[in-house]
Amino acid sequence: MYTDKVLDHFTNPRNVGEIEDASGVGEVGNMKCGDIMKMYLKINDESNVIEDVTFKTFGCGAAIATSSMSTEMIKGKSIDEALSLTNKAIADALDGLPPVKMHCSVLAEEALKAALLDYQKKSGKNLGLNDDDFEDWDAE
Amino acid sequence: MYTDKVLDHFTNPRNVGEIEDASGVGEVGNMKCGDIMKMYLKINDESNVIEDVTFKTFGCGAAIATSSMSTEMIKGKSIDEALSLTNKAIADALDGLPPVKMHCSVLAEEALKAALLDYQKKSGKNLGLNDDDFEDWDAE
Amino acid sequence: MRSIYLDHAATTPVREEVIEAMVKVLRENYGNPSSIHQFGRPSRKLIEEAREKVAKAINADPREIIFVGSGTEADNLAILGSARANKKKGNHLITTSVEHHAVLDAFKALEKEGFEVTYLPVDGEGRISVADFKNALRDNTILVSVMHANNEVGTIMPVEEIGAICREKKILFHVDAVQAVGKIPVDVTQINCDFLALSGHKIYGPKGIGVLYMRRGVRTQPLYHGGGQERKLRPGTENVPNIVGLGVAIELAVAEMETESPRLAKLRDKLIDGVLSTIPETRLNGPREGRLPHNANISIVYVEGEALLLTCDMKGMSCSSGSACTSGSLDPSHVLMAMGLSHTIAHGSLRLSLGHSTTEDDIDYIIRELKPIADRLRAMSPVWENFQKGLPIA
Amino acid sequence: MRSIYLDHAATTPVREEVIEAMVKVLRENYGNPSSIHQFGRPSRKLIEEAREKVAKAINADPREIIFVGSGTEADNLAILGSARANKKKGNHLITTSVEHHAVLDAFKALEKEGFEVTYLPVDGEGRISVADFKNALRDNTILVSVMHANNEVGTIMPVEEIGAICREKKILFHVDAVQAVGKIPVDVTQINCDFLALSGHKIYGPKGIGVLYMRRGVRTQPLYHGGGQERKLRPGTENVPNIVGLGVAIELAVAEMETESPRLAKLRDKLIDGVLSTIPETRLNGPREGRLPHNANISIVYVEGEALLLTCDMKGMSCSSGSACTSGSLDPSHVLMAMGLSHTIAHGSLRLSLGHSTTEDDIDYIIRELKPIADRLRAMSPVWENFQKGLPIA
Ligand SMILES: Cc1ncc(COP(=O)(O)O)c(C=O)c1O
Ligand SMILES: Cc1ncc(COP(=O)(O)O)c(C=O)c1O
Repeated sequence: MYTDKVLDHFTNPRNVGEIEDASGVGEVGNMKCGDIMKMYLKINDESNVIEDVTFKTFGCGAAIATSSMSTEMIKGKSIDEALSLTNKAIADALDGLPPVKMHCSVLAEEALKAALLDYQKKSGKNLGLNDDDFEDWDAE
Repeated sequence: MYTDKVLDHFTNPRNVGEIEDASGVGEVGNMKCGDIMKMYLKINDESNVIEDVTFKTFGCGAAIATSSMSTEMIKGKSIDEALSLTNKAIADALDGLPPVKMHCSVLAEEALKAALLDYQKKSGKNLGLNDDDFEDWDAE
Repeated sequence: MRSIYLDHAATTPVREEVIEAMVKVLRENYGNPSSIHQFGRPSRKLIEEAREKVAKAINADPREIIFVGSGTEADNLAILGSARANKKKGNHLITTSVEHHAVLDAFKALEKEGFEVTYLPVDGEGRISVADFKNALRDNTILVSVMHANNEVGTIMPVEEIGAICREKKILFHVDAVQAVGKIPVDVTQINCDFLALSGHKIYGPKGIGVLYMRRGVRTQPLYHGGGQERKLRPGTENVPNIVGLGVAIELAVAEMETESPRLAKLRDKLIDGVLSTIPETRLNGPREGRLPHNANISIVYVEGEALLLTCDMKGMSCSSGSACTSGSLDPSHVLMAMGLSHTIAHGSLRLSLGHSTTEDDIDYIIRELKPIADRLRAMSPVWENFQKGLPIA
Repeated sequence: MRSIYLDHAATTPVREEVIEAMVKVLRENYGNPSSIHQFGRPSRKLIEEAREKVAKAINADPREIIFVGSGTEADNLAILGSARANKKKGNHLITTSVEHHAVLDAFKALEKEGFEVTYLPVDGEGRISVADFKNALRDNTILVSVMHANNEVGTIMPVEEIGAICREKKILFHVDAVQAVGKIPVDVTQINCDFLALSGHKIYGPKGIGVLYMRRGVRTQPLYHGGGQERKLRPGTENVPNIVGLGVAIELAVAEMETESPRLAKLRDKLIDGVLSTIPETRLNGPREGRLPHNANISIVYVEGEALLLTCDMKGMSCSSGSACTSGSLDPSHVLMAMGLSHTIAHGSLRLSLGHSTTEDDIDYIIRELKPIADRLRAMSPVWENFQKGLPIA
């Protein structure tokens, strides 16, 4: 059911962990649906480059693999590039996900956005992110 | 489904044929239900002994086997003995019949009774047989 | 003694390639296809590969293939399921009077649920007329079911013409192709059907496995409920070995059809001609042309089918009959009766259905052996006696 | 690398005796059991012999045994069939909240048909209470369905007590014994049930074959229609090889139970004790006593079941989980939720079900290998982080 890439990222997840003095931290998902993703960003305030990114995830194989893949896709990239990362791009980078697991890639995109929102708040920069974007997750 | 005895009587039926100057002939069954039995009796008017009996049957394995068995069971017997022959006795003598084929043994009993009824008419003796007993068959 | 199997329309031997594929699965792939571990994943893959083979064989998309437990279940899932799922659109249904009981009895059950059913009559050869069909259509007709080919007399039905009309009028069309697959080309896009049923054990595959083709976008309703298998339409742990076996069987059946069907048709014609010319008072049931290549249905008049069948069997020729006595029912085959045959003829019917193992030598043997059997039973038959004496028949 | 199959509750390997019996039938007995010729008669005989074996295994009469296509179909034939056949007598039904979907979804379907259903709650160990059951009874209760043992947590239900009450009150009682047969004694006369379902592939027999026991004199209604097979309750050409395979499997399973079940129970206890003592924050789901001998269901809290399962599988331990993510549904197992477990605990559940092939060495291996897996996933888990920091859990 999972592609080799998914299994690779699940078995050897990249960028697991916490960042002590993170520029932004985002956590999405909830225990009810069985997936919780927490993403930590270290952003260079001058260059707007994501210098480091880590995650911690409670969830299934796809949840862990999409977390891992999304961190890899944005590490060293600009905030703008990170903002334009879509769940589809994450799934594609993993050579696809089973239909029932597509929500994991959505979760990974949302975790990243949530961390960026946190950074927006902390840094005072306007990244165009909105608290409302996460209502769906809180409501669940 | 059939016992060895049924198969034996079906494969080597006893007393097949007609009797030219039969004392009584009975035919029961009809084409709709797929079984027609015709029985010929040669009865000694003095002794009331069935000296010869033959049959012709259009029908399934059980129909032929019960015809054959019933002729064997009454050959050389008295009219009274023939009158007391039941379909169950015929079936038992064949080591049993499948439930859906029990009607064949009923048919054999009825063919014999019909032949005896014919003899009753021709001989003027009262065997206690009644036309009404065969209404069921005619009606079908 | 010889032992010739002449009942391929009832069921076929399982071919060796199928047995081998099944045994491999039985030994090596016992994992539950729903399990995501290393034991389950290969089972899932095997099912999807078989699905592709079935789809290819009838020119469908793999997503349109639903594995079920038998041809009977496929017919019922199509008929009961789609009628119930679409009953708001209308309550009139059309089928034929010569369908297999798996179809007929499903319609009988729907009548009890309030549906109205038209049973199309057939001609003397067992074929419905397209004109009758058109006349039967109503504004509230929601489902039509016509068998591709008849299991008793082998008559091929005008399913493509029916299909074109149904598609145009947006009426659901089910085809029972259990007897047709592997014998004549079966192409769901050419037939324009919405459902099509087939069964493993008629094509040298395993018993206890069937397929319902269901066109994309079409709705039906499951017959029973449980796990999510087969898109919730047929729940229960999948029968992986049988699914694999069916895949192998249908692939081979369709591949070999081009050479095997003409071979069978030639043998069948020789058989029909041989019997009809050797034994007096015999007749072919069903058409000469437009019949399944392996089906010969002959009435040996004035003797009864079961007695014929049993005697043939003792001589090493195993076939079947449409006589009531075979089935334990009161009336002879509803197919023969719908064709307008008299009871006398219907009761004397013998279906000889040929297959892979049938040789020309077998056919010669049958032609030779059938006559003494008929003679012997006729000598016992009061009906034959009447016929010969010119008296009325029973 | 090791490869330990720990998912015997999902399905079992087919034992060699069964495969051999099936292959013999596949090769030699292809005749249709409904055919009366020499090819058909042995098939009929094989079915009746298997029927006797099944009857003997559950202390029933052969006439009370109906072969169907799966455990799911057996459950549905009992539940849908008998509720519909008896609806004039009342429209209230009782089952439990922890049944298999084959039962639960049948009742959901009956609710849509106008029946009222009471779903009995269970305690923290997955057991219903007889008092709750008695309270649920109404004057118009016509059918009760309680599983003999639960497929996820192995809890054995008080079916004999329920059965005695149902018999007294003349209420139909169905028992889903799919998981129980071959593990604990199953005796229909002792249970006092009217229906009982079992399935081939849980007892080292084939997939795609199930049995419905139906007490003499009791009525049900077929799920679909066709030929007269299985007393018209389950039409379609019989799956002779699978029926024979099931007969062999159940005979052996019941014969070996006396030695195999205690062996499994010992291994299971060692496994439970080993895991619970080695890995912190773990718990046993279901009871210590009164559970199936081969079932260990353990939650490794703060990690998710599918991730656990996949990692275990990579280390050669193939099991299953009650986490939502395994099934693609949103909520974790309805069984674990009905037992009142938190989502956190339910999502971390792992079902290890042992079987014939399981050795003590395997158990040692599992105990040894499970801890590093748990550690590794917990190191990745934000929930474990919160737990360790004393923060609220998500
Ligand atoms: C308790 C229970 N009932 C019913 C079933 C359904 O059986 P089958 O897979 O044969 O349809 C299963 C297994 O899947 C089960 O564990
Ligand atoms: C035309 C037709 N439809 C349906 C069936 C039923 O198929 P199965 O025996 O697989 O249930 C058969 C064969 O028995 C058949 O010949």
